[in-house]
Amino acid sequence: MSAYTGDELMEVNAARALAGAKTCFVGIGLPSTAANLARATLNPGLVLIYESGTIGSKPTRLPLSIGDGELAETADAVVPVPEMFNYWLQGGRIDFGFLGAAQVDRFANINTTLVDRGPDRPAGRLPGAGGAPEIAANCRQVLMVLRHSPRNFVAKLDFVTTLGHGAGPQDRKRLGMRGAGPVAVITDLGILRPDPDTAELTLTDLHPGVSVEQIRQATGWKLRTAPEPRTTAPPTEAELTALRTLKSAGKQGR
Amino acid sequence: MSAYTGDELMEVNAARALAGAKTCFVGIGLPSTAANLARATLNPGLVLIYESGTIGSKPTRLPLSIGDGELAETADAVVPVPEMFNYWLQGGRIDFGFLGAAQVDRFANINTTLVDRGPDRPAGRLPGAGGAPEIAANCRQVLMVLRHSPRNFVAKLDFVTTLGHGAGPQDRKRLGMRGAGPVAVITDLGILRPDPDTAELTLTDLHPGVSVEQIRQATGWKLRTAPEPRTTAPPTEAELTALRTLKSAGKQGR
Amino acid sequence: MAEIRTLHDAVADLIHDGDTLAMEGFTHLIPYAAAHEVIRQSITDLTLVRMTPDVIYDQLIGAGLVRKLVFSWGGNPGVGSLHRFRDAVENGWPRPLELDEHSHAGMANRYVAGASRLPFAVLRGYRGSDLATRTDTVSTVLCPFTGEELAAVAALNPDVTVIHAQQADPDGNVQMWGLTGVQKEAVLAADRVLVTVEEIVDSLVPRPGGVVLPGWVIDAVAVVPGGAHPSYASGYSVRDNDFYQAWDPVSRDRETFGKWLEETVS
Amino acid sequence: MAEIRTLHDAVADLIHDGDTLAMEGFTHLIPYAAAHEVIRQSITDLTLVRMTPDVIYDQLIGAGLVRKLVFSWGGNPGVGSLHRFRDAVENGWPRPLELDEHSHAGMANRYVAGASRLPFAVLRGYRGSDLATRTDTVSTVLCPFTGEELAAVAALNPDVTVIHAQQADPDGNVQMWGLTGVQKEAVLAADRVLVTVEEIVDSLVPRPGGVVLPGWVIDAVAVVPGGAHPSYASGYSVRDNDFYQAWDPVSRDRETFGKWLEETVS
Repeated sequence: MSAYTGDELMEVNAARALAGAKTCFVGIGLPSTAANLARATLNPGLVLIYESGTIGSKPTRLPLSIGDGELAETADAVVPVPEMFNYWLQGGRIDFGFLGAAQVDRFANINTTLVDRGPDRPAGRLPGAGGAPEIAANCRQVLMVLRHSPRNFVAKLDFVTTLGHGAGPQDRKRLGMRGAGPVAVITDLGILRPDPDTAELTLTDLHPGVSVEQIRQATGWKLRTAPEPRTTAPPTEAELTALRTLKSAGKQGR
Repeated sequence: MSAYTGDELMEVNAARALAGAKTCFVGIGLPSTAANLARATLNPGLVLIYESGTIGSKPTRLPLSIGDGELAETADAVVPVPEMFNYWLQGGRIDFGFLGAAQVDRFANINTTLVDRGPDRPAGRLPGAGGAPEIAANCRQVLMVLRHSPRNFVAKLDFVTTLGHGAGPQDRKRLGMRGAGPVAVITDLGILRPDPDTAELTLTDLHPGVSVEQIRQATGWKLRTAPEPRTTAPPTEAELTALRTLKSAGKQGR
Repeated sequence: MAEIRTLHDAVADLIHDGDTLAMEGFTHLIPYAAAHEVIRQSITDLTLVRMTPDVIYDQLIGAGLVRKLVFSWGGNPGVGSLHRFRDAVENGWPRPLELDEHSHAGMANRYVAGASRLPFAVLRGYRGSDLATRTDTVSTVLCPFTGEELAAVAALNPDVTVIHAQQADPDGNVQMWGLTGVQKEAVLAADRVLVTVEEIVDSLVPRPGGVVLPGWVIDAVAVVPGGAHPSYASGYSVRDNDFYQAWDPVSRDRETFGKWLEETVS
Repeated sequence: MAEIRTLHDAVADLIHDGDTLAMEGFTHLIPYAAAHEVIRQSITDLTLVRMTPDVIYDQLIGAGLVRKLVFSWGGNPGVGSLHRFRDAVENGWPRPLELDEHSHAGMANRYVAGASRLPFAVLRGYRGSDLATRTDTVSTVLCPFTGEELAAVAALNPDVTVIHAQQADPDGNVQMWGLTGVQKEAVLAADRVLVTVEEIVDSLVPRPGGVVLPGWVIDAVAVVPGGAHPSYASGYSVRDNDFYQAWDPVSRDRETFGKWLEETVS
């Protein structure tokens, strides 16, 4: 068995979360890596949808941007951006939305807009919302993938760009949101899932060799742990090979 | 000079009304005949737009329906029907709307929905609105073409399908309509135009050989006449040839 | 994912008595064969939706299967009246026909709202028209920014939409081209979708003007060459204008129509 | 009808100080050459509109020409931050930058409303997000049929929209294909339109996925082969991903950026 990195653990487990998914609205970066790895391994029929307008893209290498030519050339259909957001995303056609984040809080709310850097410095500017608010609102379920650190997993967001579960299980219903919201946050240390009763993110899975204490240290709030957290299966040789092939093809493609 | 029919007078004068027009939203039937004749004679650059989604159709024969294949095959662009109505028509892109009518009243309001056939009979059912209400609302100007008879030119519509000038010059403004509304009604006897002060349809042009009295007899309200009504120029040989060629090609095409 | 099925089985499984059914196609690609299968299976009490209920709906209405019609222009294009439609509206024969009547712009936007899963759409329309006084699916909204009043139309979400397209691939992905009207919206607004196609091809080659609908938004595909006749499928057939002309005398008389129905459809 | 003009003359005539300017293209077909001409002509006090103000707007912002940015995602796609954008927002350098910030769905619908000449559009969006609290172009409307509350966004109608396309014909009709993003809406929403193209061809041959804009909705067409670089024009070039990577160090430092601007654009 090859050695593997924390990032690879994260990417492999993010891909596994798409087992059985039919359609996935894919953000660029880690979500795109995960979704393409899922297609290359356990879910070859997965329909990848990018906000640039491509439905059913089958890239052979990781795209650098959501508008790389290969995404359009290999797609089943290319549609205008307004149609993508109105008919396909808002139309409730898409199983999973896959998002990254700069900050996430205990209810899986997301900040990608700005970070407070203390009283003497201006807030740090991030890219902003992109498609995330409506992806999180309108996909049937939402997956998130990001690296685990106290800087990313914070007690209070500096800005709520995208609603996850608000302040508890009633909030999505109260706001009339139709999708179930975030169902898993996959990191380089483990997997957090919302508690069915409180919607609070709870540690349910640790990656091999990671301790509960280590994850608590990397989380900016007092993280709750499931009664018997599981350990994720180590990456298989096939998963690692597929992942590394995708990535090196992506680099060569540049 | 050939002999010509009343219908041909109507069609030739309807085509002439498109001199200088850039774009025309074309209803099927007489409006389509007029618009295609305009392209074949005095306005070869006229852009014909059909509600089936074709922009810049250049049919060589009169289409039987707004969805004939030739309209799409010869078009500069074919767009979905919602786009046609929202971006192109409602977007205020189109100079002239060209409409037919079953009934028209003195303010150029239009009925294409139903006709009262007396107390003992059910109302006679007509096709309905189609694109007309929004064509009349959103084109910069509206032309109408229909045969002149007391049955068609009525004191009171049985149903207002499409607003022309309402009950006078203020009504379009009050309703926030952006186009100028009907500017001419071309018939087999002459041409009526709204009075600039009252918006009431007024006889401004007679076709050759037609008397004011004859038109009054064919109009269901007390028709006002411009101080010095003009006489339209007789159809030229070129106009008649073009018209008859279009029509016979249309018949052969069936 | 779309299943490739026989027309009989697809219609039997997807279309039920009492359904709201949209059969779209703007002059081009009208799904006549599917309508005839509905007649053969006597699926009834339908609410039919269609911008231009031309001859296809004249046949369904004359066959007595229709309770209500949602539409914006009901004529035989380029020919004249729809006599079976008129007979139902004017005389209640063979049964009364309830109407929900709109303009084309209104109907198109009702489908757009349906496909977008919004409850309504906004347009500049219906102003000064008596249409709005006879339906409960037209209202108004105020722009929250300018205060301007605009028309609102209620979303259309048919139980079933049926369209005809040129091609499908073995996975049930569909491509149509030429005039594609409001078909994408009608498909995406519906709960269930049946597509009849001219043929199944090994794989769809993108065409100029082509609209591709992925198989996962379609329930069933049925291969019915010529399934749009007397309408047409660009690249496969031309519009049978003679049929539309000939329909006028056939449909004018109840008995002649009945004979046509018996001989041609059943 | 579109006039075929030089890029210099078209930009000089169509884009003015203080304009609201949209340069669209979703990763593909981004009109970089036109942006550089704006920099050369020092057209300033601009309100820039764009869903994804990536490197093209980083350059205009860094050049000090931009007063306000209307957008939904401001990053260097696949690479990281836009440093000139960040410097303007965080430090007001070279001048303060006002923001009107949205989601992609909101921006797309703002263009749709603009192209439709409606004052607003309706969507299921912005719920629970702080975005709505910081802009006056997001509000709510109630559905007049169901009572449901939905988000409303104000229409976007730029003074000028600039896009890049593959081909025009001598009459200024334009065809683009591949990812066509929100360009049709941005064009139809604007008062004035400039299209840069890879080439003029004798006549446009319809392409799969082709979007044709008739010349009568365009003011000027300028022939600028490679005018989308480092973005790309499908069929003519590929995305220069190395440029996007290399932009990071160039833009990180004010002086390095200034040197780049002087050497490359001026």
